[in-house]
Amino acid sequence: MKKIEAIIRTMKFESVKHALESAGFDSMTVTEVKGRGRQKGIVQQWRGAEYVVDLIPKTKIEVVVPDADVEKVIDIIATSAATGQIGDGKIFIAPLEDAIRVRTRERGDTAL
Amino acid sequence: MKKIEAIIRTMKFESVKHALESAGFDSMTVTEVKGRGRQKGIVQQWRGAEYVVDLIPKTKIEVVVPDADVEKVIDIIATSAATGQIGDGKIFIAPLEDAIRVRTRERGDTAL
Amino acid sequence: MKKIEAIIRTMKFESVKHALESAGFDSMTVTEVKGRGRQKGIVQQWRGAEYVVDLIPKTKIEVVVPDADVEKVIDIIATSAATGQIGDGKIFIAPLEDAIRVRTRERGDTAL
Amino acid sequence: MVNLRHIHVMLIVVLLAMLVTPALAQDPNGAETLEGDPNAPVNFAWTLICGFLVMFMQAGFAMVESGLTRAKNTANIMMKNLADFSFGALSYWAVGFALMFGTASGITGLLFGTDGFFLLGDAYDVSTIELWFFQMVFAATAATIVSGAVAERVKFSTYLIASVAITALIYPIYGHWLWGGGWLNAADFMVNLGGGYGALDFAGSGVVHAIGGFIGLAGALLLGPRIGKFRKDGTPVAIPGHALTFAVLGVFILWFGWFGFNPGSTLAATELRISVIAANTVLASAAGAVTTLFITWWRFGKPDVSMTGNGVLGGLVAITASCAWVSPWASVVIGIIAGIVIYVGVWLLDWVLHIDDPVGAVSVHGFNGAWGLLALGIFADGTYGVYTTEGPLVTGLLYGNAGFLAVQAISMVVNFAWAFGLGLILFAALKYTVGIRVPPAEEMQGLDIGEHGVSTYPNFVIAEPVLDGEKA
Amino acid sequence: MVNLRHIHVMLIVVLLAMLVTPALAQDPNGAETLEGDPNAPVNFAWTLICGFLVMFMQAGFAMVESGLTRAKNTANIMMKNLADFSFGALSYWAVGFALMFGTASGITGLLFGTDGFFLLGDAYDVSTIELWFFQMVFAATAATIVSGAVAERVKFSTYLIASVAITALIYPIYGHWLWGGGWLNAADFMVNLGGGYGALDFAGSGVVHAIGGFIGLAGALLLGPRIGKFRKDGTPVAIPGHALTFAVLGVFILWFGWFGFNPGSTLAATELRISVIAANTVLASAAGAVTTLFITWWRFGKPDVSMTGNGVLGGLVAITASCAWVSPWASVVIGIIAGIVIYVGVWLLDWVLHIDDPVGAVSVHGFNGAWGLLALGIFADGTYGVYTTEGPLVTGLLYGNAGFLAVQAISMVVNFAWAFGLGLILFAALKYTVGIRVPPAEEMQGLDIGEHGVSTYPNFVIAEPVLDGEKA
Amino acid sequence: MVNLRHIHVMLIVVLLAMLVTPALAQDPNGAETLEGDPNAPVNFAWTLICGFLVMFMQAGFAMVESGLTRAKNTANIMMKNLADFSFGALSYWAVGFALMFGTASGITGLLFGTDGFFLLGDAYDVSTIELWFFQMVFAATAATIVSGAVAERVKFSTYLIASVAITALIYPIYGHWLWGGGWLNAADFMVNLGGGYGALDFAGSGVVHAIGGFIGLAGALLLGPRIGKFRKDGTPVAIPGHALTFAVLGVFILWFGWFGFNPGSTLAATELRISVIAANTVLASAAGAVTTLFITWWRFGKPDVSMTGNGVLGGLVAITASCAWVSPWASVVIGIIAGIVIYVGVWLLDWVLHIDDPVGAVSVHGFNGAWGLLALGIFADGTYGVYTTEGPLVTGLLYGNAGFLAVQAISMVVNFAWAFGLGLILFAALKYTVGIRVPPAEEMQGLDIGEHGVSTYPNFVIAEPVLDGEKA
Ligand SMILES: Nc1ncnc2c1ncn2[C@@H]1O[C@H](COP(=O)(O)OP(=O)(O)O)[C@@H](O)[C@H]1O
Ligand SMILES: Nc1ncnc2c1ncn2[C@@H]1O[C@H](COP(=O)(O)OP(=O)(O)O)[C@@H](O)[C@H]1O
Ligand SMILES: Nc1ncnc2c1ncn2[C@@H]1O[C@H](COP(=O)(O)OP(=O)(O)O)[C@@H](O)[C@H]1O
Repeated sequence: MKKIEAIIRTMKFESVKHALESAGFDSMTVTEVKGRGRQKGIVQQWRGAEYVVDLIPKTKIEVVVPDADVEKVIDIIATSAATGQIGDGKIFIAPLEDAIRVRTRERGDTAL
Repeated sequence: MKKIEAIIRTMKFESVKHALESAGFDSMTVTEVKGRGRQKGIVQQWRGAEYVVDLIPKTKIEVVVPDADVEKVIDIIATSAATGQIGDGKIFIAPLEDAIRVRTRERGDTAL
Repeated sequence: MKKIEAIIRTMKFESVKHALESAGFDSMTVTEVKGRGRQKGIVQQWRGAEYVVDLIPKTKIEVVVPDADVEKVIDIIATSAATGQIGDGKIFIAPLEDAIRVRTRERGDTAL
Repeated sequence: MVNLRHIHVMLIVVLLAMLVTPALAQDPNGAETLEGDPNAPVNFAWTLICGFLVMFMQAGFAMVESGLTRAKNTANIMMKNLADFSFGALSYWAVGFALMFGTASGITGLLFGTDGFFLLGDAYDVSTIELWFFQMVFAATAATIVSGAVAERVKFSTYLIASVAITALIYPIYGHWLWGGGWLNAADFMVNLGGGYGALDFAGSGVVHAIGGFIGLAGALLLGPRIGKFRKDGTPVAIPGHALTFAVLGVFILWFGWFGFNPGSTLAATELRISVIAANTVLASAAGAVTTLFITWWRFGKPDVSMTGNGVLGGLVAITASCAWVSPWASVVIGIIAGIVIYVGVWLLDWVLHIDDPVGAVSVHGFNGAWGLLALGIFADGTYGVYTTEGPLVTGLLYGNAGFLAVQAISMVVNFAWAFGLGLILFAALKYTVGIRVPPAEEMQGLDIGEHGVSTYPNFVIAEPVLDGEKA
Repeated sequence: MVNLRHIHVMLIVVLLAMLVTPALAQDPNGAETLEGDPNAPVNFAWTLICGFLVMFMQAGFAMVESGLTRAKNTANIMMKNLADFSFGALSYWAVGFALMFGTASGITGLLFGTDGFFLLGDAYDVSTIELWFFQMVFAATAATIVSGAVAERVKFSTYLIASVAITALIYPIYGHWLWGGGWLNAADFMVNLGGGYGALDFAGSGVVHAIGGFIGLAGALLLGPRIGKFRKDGTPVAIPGHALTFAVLGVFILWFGWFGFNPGSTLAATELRISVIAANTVLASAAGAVTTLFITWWRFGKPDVSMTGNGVLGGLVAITASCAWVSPWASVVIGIIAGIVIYVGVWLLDWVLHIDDPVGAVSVHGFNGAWGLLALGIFADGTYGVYTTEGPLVTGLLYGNAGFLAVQAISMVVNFAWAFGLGLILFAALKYTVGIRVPPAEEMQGLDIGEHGVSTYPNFVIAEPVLDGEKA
Repeated sequence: MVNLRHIHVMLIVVLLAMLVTPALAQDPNGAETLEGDPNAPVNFAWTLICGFLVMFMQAGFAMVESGLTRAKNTANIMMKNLADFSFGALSYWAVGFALMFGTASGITGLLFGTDGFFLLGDAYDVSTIELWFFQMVFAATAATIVSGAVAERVKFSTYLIASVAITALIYPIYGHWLWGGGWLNAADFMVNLGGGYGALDFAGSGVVHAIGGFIGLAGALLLGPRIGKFRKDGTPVAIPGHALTFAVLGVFILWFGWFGFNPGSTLAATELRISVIAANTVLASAAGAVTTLFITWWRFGKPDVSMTGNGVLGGLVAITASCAWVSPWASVVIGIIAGIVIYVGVWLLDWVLHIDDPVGAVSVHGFNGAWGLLALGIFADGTYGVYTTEGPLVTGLLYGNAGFLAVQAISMVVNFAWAFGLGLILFAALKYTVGIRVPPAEEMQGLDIGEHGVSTYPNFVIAEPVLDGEKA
């Protein structure tokens, strides 16, 4: 079981969600984050002083899947989140040891 | 050392927190997230158009504990977060390699 | 490849960010969280009733780095986030199996 | 029997408008009224503009109430405020005004009026409608006060019914007793006891505010507290409001509108006493604010913002009955006591009675409304008459007229009995028929979703603060 | 040819001010005006204070518009509202007022005025400037209505140009036809058909609101819908506004300001009809709100807050033309129909025409403005004359004057043709030259960053709700 | 020696009220005043309603100040605004009014007044109290201006002391010099130099705004900048405000209230010049907004919202001194220059003086207040006299009276010296006794927690934007 954690453009979120859905990956957890990678900040101004908001609002999607589905999910996200411009984001793959469904106490892959 | 990451109903948070507290697990990190699993979205309306908010506000609790305590914490959360209805949430268990307390630079289980 | 997850004082964030930057670690993901460890809550009042906001707003920084850089980053964060008072925060080290840059599909350390 | 000399001047306005035009029973375009009274333009302009300011207080109530409650209930609160003004205007047009200011002879006239429904017939007259407009915005104020006390748990549909009952029946009948020639003001025994005039209430500490506040008290009592408001041992838990910015903006809007409420209640700019009324209004409110600020600083260690806002409003409510009849220094005293009443009132409800009044409506409008009625009986200084510069001039206890304080005390007791009593009956009747409270799950999730299917702040990440409720 | 007897009273005010002072063509300090008219102070005070209230409606428009749109565009919306009042005041000073109320003889005078530019020369006169002030705040209102219909996608620079064109040209010329002695009001054939008076519009259902609403319709049409507003099959997708608190606060502010708008349009407190006007204004709006509340409850299952707010405004717009000429019960009827018009209008744009009007400006101001013109032709009850208590008294269909309804229908059609037509030309001209819409990437990111380089809420974590758009 | 002919009309009002009633030294109910002056009702109504609008500006100040600062300090800012109006009303009642408008003979009378404390004795009079009310809301305005300049770091307790000192002493004494018969306005040498009248300031560009702005400058200077406002090399860092929606709402509220401020300062609707005053007020503010909009567009690449809001306010402040004495075109010019002053002022403080004024109070009220005094000396066109249509008519440089510009320049210098000087003394005295600044840790965490133990927005996830401060 792996946790796939993707940090994507907020405005691409809708299409990533749809792409995952269509492939049967309905479950996910989403967080509003701010981030910085290669992408430069946005220049803003306040009463004449320019400043760089150098952490850009991004959306983090976490999807937990059985090992077998990992590559599929990576591919779906990478495809649907891409614009080709700097700032498209990253996907991280982390190992998980177990998952528990609170309602039923099922564990392991069946809990996903 | 493991990180226990539970995604629960926002309105159950208070009771989970108290349950953890009572068992001596005071430390935690909490994030407002939105999520989707088996639970259907909430139908809302805006000027006559109905729409589904299909990512429901949830609360994510992260608790890092020594290996020995993992099952205990899982049990506490699963018990106190449950309503028996769809949408009760999930608990994920991830391995952690180390923890450092910033103030003292203690490491490992003693840093928790 | 490791994920370094630091939960620090919100008001120390600026200096942590600068310290990481100076050492060449530009990339990061930041989330507003609330947390509790050893630090007591803040006593507030509302119309005469005192209450404790016992989860204090904190900032979570996630930085993914190759294994070789882990200790360096821990040191930078621990140094720049410290005040010596209770509530300075924690750093957790988690294993990651892979990283993918969405734009280029590069994988592994080169994707960071 | 009605002692005609003492009937409230407002009634006189109506009567005059009808009497001076014997050929035509009404004057819908105003030509004859103007001919009969060259001061009519300035008095109409004054009364209407002041009425507009009172109408704007609705925005203030909406802001205070939403600011002091949680984000998940905000749309519901805004909707309640939109609705109670709208339903209130229509109810007062259909029924309320006729009961309050209609004419009726004999005993009936001491209890309620019986003509002017739907502003039909003779009521289609510029003077009558001027009075209607000013009184309608007052009626809507009484209704909207209740909204705050029952916030965050009342069913929207039931709230609408209660709101209509208030503006159509409960408020106007009591209002008739004070302002429409009814018994509290005009019955012989009251006039004799008062020393030439019965119970008075210049702009409605009692008629508007205490009525609203005590109906709200009944509602809050029968609804029960919000989930989580009290621990099992009865100690109150703080449920912080979602935006003090809105709450204080609301206080400022109400403060502004109150200058229509009080000075406008002369219904005439030819009563130059309006300047004193305005000054008394601001002095009492300032004193109320300063007092609450210092009390909360002393008791809680830090000055409390939302309570200080309540202190402003408490001072305003308290001075409303007496603003035309007392001097500036007395207004300051009345305001100081109002600030104390706020503090004690909030404490009483929270710690002793365990009644959950999310915005402090009962203390602000109920308790201070009652205090305002008494204060008039104490401080009236004999410089001004009954809505006129002519005698009898109104004097209170400090100026040798203890009887008038007695009259005011009777008025206060009747006010409480009527408002709280009918409030209990109304909410109990609703509770055991249609139900008055949303289900617990809806309350937890918020009334915005439950009652209106909408989120007020969809572009913001919303969180509830995690409270421990007990001092560390 | 102009039938002088029927020229709009406002023009008369101007003329009088000029005529009564033959030695001095103007009276910039008011001494002579005062001597000539002892009622001038109360009328000036009334008109100016009402004008101040109308000015404050700008805040209401800004709040409604920002509350009903997304957080990422809020600064842009506030800026548009600051700008259109500022540019509007200057354009109306430089050009608009002269076209609207300037004098001109013969045929030209039926079309537009030709003097008074920059308030220079004879226009430097207390009466003329009083009129200018009151009319300027009206002109700015017409302009700001458009802002809502084109929100969340229009280029700021282009918006400024459109705004100036509206207050300098489109609005004043049409306004002249109704209020400045132009053909709709004063041409012989209109006067004859109307039975003694041509087309009327007491405070501007047509002149201000429908003009603004239909220009907005043209703008929204040519801009196209916001990204994501309609699915490929044309079904609309909800794009919830970011803060209903602001939206409803805005409704209350507009409601308050409307009491300047309607009663103030007598330009004289000596017209005691102002009380009836105020009452009609509140009754129609309350009826509009209640109607929309119940319709949405019935159709959507739950009462809708933002639509109910629109219901208030729709009732206000609809009564604006007729507020001085109808009776209270008729106002309620007019308001009920206004509420229905709101519901049908929003549905029509969303589901049939697929035009994206984020805040409902077209239904509130356009459709209800048109309804208001007709309603006057139906319900005018013959109790009041043309801005005066003297005859001819204005009567409509229900009181036997079908001709006047015909006149009003003509006025309505002309209004639509002028506003929508010129609106199309204006926005088309801009579209094919400077461009009217921000690039898609900017629209997605928000106009705050794109147009002004700023975030409205930098201290809040901002999120867009994740919508599915179809019922589960 | 006082030249009685030139004493400010406001004083005359007071005196008259006292003189026309020789038998009774005061008229607390207004009957005699009414008998003596049939225009009293319209003038009272006008003055009071305008005063209500000015009172409402408090809400505007609270909104602008909170909108332009961070969410963690919002409750503190709202509380400061509640408190300064409340403490201000009481101080002005107790002390300020007597110093400003009390009578005193000889040299003392040129410096300050000595009777009317607590509105006791003869001051219990409808005319005196009318004047008190209108002047009290002005005094509170001066105090609240300071709040913005010292925001986000001043200790609440100390702020209260400063606020009382301003409304009780600093403001009224300077006010006496201009409006109470003091030396700037009435000393022989000033009157002679001015050509028949001494220094003038119609509604308070100097008396209210520059006084407030320059005291604020002193406060901001002695407090030092907020943590993080300037880099080590002195370059300013942007600290964006938390809600432009509130800031612009505040601008609209202030704009609205200003129509009470300026036209109301005639204290009489019988001065028909009020229409010109209203028009000048709106034209200058519009010109200020448009100018700032274009300057920021040109300099920063995009039009800046908060600066444009300041442009509105700068135009309003600048026209305040001269609004009754200049023509519309001159108002536009004054407004344009005011917009430039805003831009230059903000730049000066940020980049040259390194003084941290979070909301632009110094540029808006201080610099433009000073400009307003000069502008009067330049553009006064001789159409209107000293608060009366009778002569001497006021003319400035462009109309041949260079002496009057000199008088105004003196007035401006004295204004700056008095306000900035006493401001320095006041804040220095506080700094070295009770302390004026919260500890750094409290400032970082926010004054809401530190001073009031509360969070303004507990239901929202709060974040500070992460700024780099230097262009990428
Ligand atoms: N090494 C990293 N550690 C943590 N988060 C990262 C890392 N690299 C990127 N991110 C996150 O991913 C987001 C997008 O990355 P960015 O580098 O801007 O895109 P790209 O990969 O196209 O260059 C960043 O805003 C940040 O939130
Ligand atoms: N596979 C998953 N990956 C990531 N998050 C998940 C996953 N499954 C569930 N979640 C999170 O858990 C929350 C609750 O899950 P849900 O399926 O609705 O409850 P239940 O387990 O009772 O069916 C979701 O809203 C989502 O945030
Ligand atoms: N065991 C833990 N699991 C999850 N989060 C933790 C844990 N311990 C600490 N945290 C997070 O770290 C933050 C700071 O920890 P705290 O204990 O207050 O500081 P210190 O280490 O100085 O005592 C907490 O607010 C919480 O968010």
